[in-house]
Amino acid sequence: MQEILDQLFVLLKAWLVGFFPLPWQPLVSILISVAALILVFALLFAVATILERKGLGRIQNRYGPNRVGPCGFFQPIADGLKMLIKEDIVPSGADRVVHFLAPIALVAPVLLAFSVLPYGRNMAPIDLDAGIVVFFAVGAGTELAVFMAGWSSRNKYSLLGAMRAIAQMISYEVPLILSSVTVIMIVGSLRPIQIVEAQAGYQGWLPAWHVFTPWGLAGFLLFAIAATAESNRSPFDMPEGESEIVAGYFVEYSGFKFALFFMGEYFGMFAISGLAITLFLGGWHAPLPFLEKSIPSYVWFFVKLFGFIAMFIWLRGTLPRLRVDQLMNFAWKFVLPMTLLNILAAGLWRFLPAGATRWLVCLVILLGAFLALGRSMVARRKWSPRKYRFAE
Amino acid sequence: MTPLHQYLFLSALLFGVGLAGALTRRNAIIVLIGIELMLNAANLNFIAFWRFSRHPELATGLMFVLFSIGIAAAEAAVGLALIIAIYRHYRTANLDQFDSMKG
Amino acid sequence: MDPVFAFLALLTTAGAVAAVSLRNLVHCALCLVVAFAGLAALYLQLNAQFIGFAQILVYVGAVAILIVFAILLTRGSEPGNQPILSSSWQAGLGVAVLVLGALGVAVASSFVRYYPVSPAPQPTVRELGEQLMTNYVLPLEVIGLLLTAAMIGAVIIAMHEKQGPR
Amino acid sequence: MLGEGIIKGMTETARNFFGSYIDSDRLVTVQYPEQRLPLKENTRNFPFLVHDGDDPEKGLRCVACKICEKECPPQCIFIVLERDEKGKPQKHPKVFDLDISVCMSCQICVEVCPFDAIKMDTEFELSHDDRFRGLLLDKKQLAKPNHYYHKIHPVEAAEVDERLAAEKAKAEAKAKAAAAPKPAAGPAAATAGKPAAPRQPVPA
Amino acid sequence: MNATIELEATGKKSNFEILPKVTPAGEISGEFLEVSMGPHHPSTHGVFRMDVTLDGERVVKLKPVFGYLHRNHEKIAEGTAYLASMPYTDRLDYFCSMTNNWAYALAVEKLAGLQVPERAEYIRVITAELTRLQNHACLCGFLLQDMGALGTPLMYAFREREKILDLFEALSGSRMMCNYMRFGGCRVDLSPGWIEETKRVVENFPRFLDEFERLLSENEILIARTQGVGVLPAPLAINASITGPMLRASGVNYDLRKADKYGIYERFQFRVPLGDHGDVYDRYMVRVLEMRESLKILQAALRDIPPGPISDPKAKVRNFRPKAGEAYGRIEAPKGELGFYLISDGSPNPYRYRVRPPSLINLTILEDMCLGHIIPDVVVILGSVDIVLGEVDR
Repeated sequence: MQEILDQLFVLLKAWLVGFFPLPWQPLVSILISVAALILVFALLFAVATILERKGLGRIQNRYGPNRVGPCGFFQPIADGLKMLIKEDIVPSGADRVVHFLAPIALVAPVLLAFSVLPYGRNMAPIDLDAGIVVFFAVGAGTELAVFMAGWSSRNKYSLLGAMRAIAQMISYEVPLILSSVTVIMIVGSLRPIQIVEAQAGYQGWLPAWHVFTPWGLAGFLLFAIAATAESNRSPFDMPEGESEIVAGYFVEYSGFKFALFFMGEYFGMFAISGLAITLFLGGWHAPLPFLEKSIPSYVWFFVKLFGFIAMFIWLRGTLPRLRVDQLMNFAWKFVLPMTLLNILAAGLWRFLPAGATRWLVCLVILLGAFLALGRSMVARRKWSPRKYRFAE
Repeated sequence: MTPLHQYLFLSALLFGVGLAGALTRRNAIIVLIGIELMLNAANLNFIAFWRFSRHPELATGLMFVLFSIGIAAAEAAVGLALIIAIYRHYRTANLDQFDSMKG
Repeated sequence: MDPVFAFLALLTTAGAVAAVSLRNLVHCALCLVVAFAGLAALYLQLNAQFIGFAQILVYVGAVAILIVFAILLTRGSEPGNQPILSSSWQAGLGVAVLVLGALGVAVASSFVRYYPVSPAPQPTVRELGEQLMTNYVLPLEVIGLLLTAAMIGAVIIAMHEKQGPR
Repeated sequence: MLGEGIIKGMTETARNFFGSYIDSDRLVTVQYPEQRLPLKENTRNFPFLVHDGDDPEKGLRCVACKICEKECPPQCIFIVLERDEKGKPQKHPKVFDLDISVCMSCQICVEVCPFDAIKMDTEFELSHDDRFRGLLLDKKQLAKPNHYYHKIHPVEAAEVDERLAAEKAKAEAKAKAAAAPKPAAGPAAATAGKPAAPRQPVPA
Repeated sequence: MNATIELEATGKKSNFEILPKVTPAGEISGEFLEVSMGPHHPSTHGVFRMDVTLDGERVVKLKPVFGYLHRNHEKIAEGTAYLASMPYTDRLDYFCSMTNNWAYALAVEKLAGLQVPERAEYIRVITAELTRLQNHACLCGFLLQDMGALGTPLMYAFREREKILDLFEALSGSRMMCNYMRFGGCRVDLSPGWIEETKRVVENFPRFLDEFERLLSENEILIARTQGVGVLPAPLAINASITGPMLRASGVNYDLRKADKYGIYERFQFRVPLGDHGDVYDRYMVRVLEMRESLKILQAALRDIPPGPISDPKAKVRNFRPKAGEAYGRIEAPKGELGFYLISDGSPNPYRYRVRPPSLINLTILEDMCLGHIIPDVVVILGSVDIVLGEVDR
């Protein structure tokens, strides 16, 4: 029974595909996967927006949207309707074709990135040998879309925002890739499914996820930092930076085009969270051995995904934004050296005998590097809390 | 399956287009774009020959393309840096005006 | 002709032609991206999966962005009504047509027209990596050195002469 | 250590997140149209005219002395004195218009009124789709009975009534003492010229 | 990076003001970009414009442009009675109407020689310090909002401000446009229970301050964004006649509550926090520490407030004609020295009426603080100045 529940969607798809003649079957199978992906993630987008707004509201001691539907949960529908019927404004000096294509060019690659993630046992839409590379390749496509949007709007703020966004995305792509290289090194494969399978099993109660190793934890944290920057979320949301450059590259977008940008950003966030889950958090594996069989695998994937979304919301509700040059400094002078050292640590981990020694060696390298780099970042500018004097 | 010579024709066409662009346009950046196109045409040839070779497991063509992509990235970076440096000096990216040897 | 190939070939060629012929430089760069993406799809069709995605990663993600930045950095003060073709464009076009003709004739007359279609190879990334680390380790190191040198060189060339980088 | 302050801040927001479910002191929002906060005794919004009795036309305390019109800082009050056929002033406003799109709720008209005729209302749901006529209140819209005044400002209204009653009694006594050559002038004459006394301090 | 745009496709002229950057030797070495921030930019705290000239993203010139909210306040006041200007002063710095009222009442009292009863003085101190609390709390929230903290600190500040505004409503009938002070006293007495309610708010306020400080004061991002940014050296601050927390953050011990001892401030024990660096972080922290000192004053004032009349019986509401003369009344408003200068010619209207708005005068130094910083810093520096456009433009 639990087996069937676990494989429910796989069986469902096989059953549906079975209605078609044999030569059509591969195509139909892909189409079903595509439809399912778009449906699931569009729904997740709606849920994530309402969760974000309500969560932020609670963090700020407000209710958040609570008027449309039960507890305000139909708010995304109302928002979507509003976006659809809003006037689509194109600035008079804009490059109309590029202005039109930019939101599409943003959303399409992100949807492609969804296709390589394994969502559950036997539930990867496409099983590619170079799956992780695909992910980063399509991620590179979004940079161009951002440039198209910023450049075509003929607005200083949007151009500044696009420039910032591209600079930021390129800078953080390097640590993003380098921090996932550790996992690829250890597993010895770029196949997402194989990476997930490598994290199966338990050591006592502790699952064999990469995040429970020193290099994995460091890699995960660095990956999370880079992912936050890559998906333009607070505290790295300079490209939008509404208090500085108004809204960045999509200042001049309205109506459904704006909604597409919004959606693209959320999809990017989901995709990169999905990758982090695949690489470090054991993909669709359950956190505890006895839950492995009783709860379907895809549930675990989405539970972890929601955990990520909650984390992003929490960060957004707490932190102010970094400055654009500090962001670059942080990328090149802290995150990048840390990822490089992390690769070293992962290599040592691979070749040292299992036991306390390799734990100790890895921990010393990583903690030492963290303390030294952190100290040097702060000390150079003399950043510290201050004491104040008082006049009576 | 598309036969090999069609890939080769396409590659020749791309090479021609790139060459025409590199030789006829005034803007240094378009010239660079033309060069990139020619490089890519060559890459397509490598891949096509690898695909139709008797020993694809040797992966020689793939390796060549991999290295060529790496070199292309370096070439683009240096080329564009040169263009920007020249632009700073002459205030133009127009090749016809880079006619002085004096710095 | 295979329809998928025809479509990709058309897309790539159109992108390439537009990239070298449009007046607006940013449009040129964007069309170049189309050509690169078409080529990547062609690589995928030729079973070179890793190379295809690397092509997108490097060309679309890096080279195109570099070109776009260079365009924005160099187009500040140029009037928009200058001729786009160089003074010696007839000669250049002639050379290009000659080369294209020669290549076309060479391909058309060579034996590759009758080359048999071999079964699709399935190179795994792992095999590529092993090749890189065994047979091609020297080229790999040289490429690494070259990239480092290029990076340093590019930074030095593009740096402001008097005031250092920020 | 780098990141310490950030973690501190994160715990603080987490505390607020969960606290907003438990602690009503944190979640102070009131769901407005369904839930309303009780209005404070002193709350003021726009002025209204008090009338005694049930007839808003006859019972108006206003005598059209135009002091409020003169003292109003943004000049949002417009008064025309009623005159009978012979042109004799009637101590009654013929027109009393108040433009609440101009009024800034400063309460100075209330302070300067010697007759306790104009008071501050607490009604704030005044939105209107006609932005010129809809926000220009005339005499009929402004006139509200004394018991309404008692309802919105109970303490203040009680004081005013007490004072008015005392003054009336005093005036009547005075009129009686003067052997009444003419009928009692009523509260209007008795209190004319006297500035509205500040209310008696309430011990805190 | 130079932001330029390609507009050949449309055939239209660029609306980007790009100026050549000329080295001392006369060579063109780059380009300047002029960006007009405001008047509808989201973080200019109202309708305020800064014409910024950028080298890359670095500010080389900044021209503040204001007057979009000019309401002719001073001239209107010269045409109306003394009392009728009181509600207009509410609208100067619409965050702190109580202190505005007080400053104006102080000037008129000096002019007319009115005595303020003891109880009214206490009420004035209490309301002014409450105003300072809510103004500083909100300013810190706005500052963090400008840094992109998505309103969380601002919402916490507003939660506390709400309680103080409720107190003001119970006292004066209005939450923001209090119009509460009168010449020679206050308009109405405290309503029953108001003191207890205020005591409760004051008791709970430190909890909010602790929360606020835990949330922010050690936050690495906040420190990185504010320390060393927008430094205002003390001599410059004095020369530019900067007042208020901005001046004290630069290390100058100048607080009118101590220096002028207006009202009954000499009765209270409180300290004046001083910064040593004069940067945005000091301005932020000085305000946080000032809130703690204000709480001390409030506790003492709420404890000691005596019963008695609240208004000078000599003060008239109508036909108020101070004798000819001039007077300058000033107080330490939350934003700095707020002064009213009045000349009377014996008529019911002031002959001359002049406001010394701290926001405007503190804003004059903006360019000096911003030069060499980048756009995100400009926004933060502007946020740390603490302006309200109602007061800047008047």
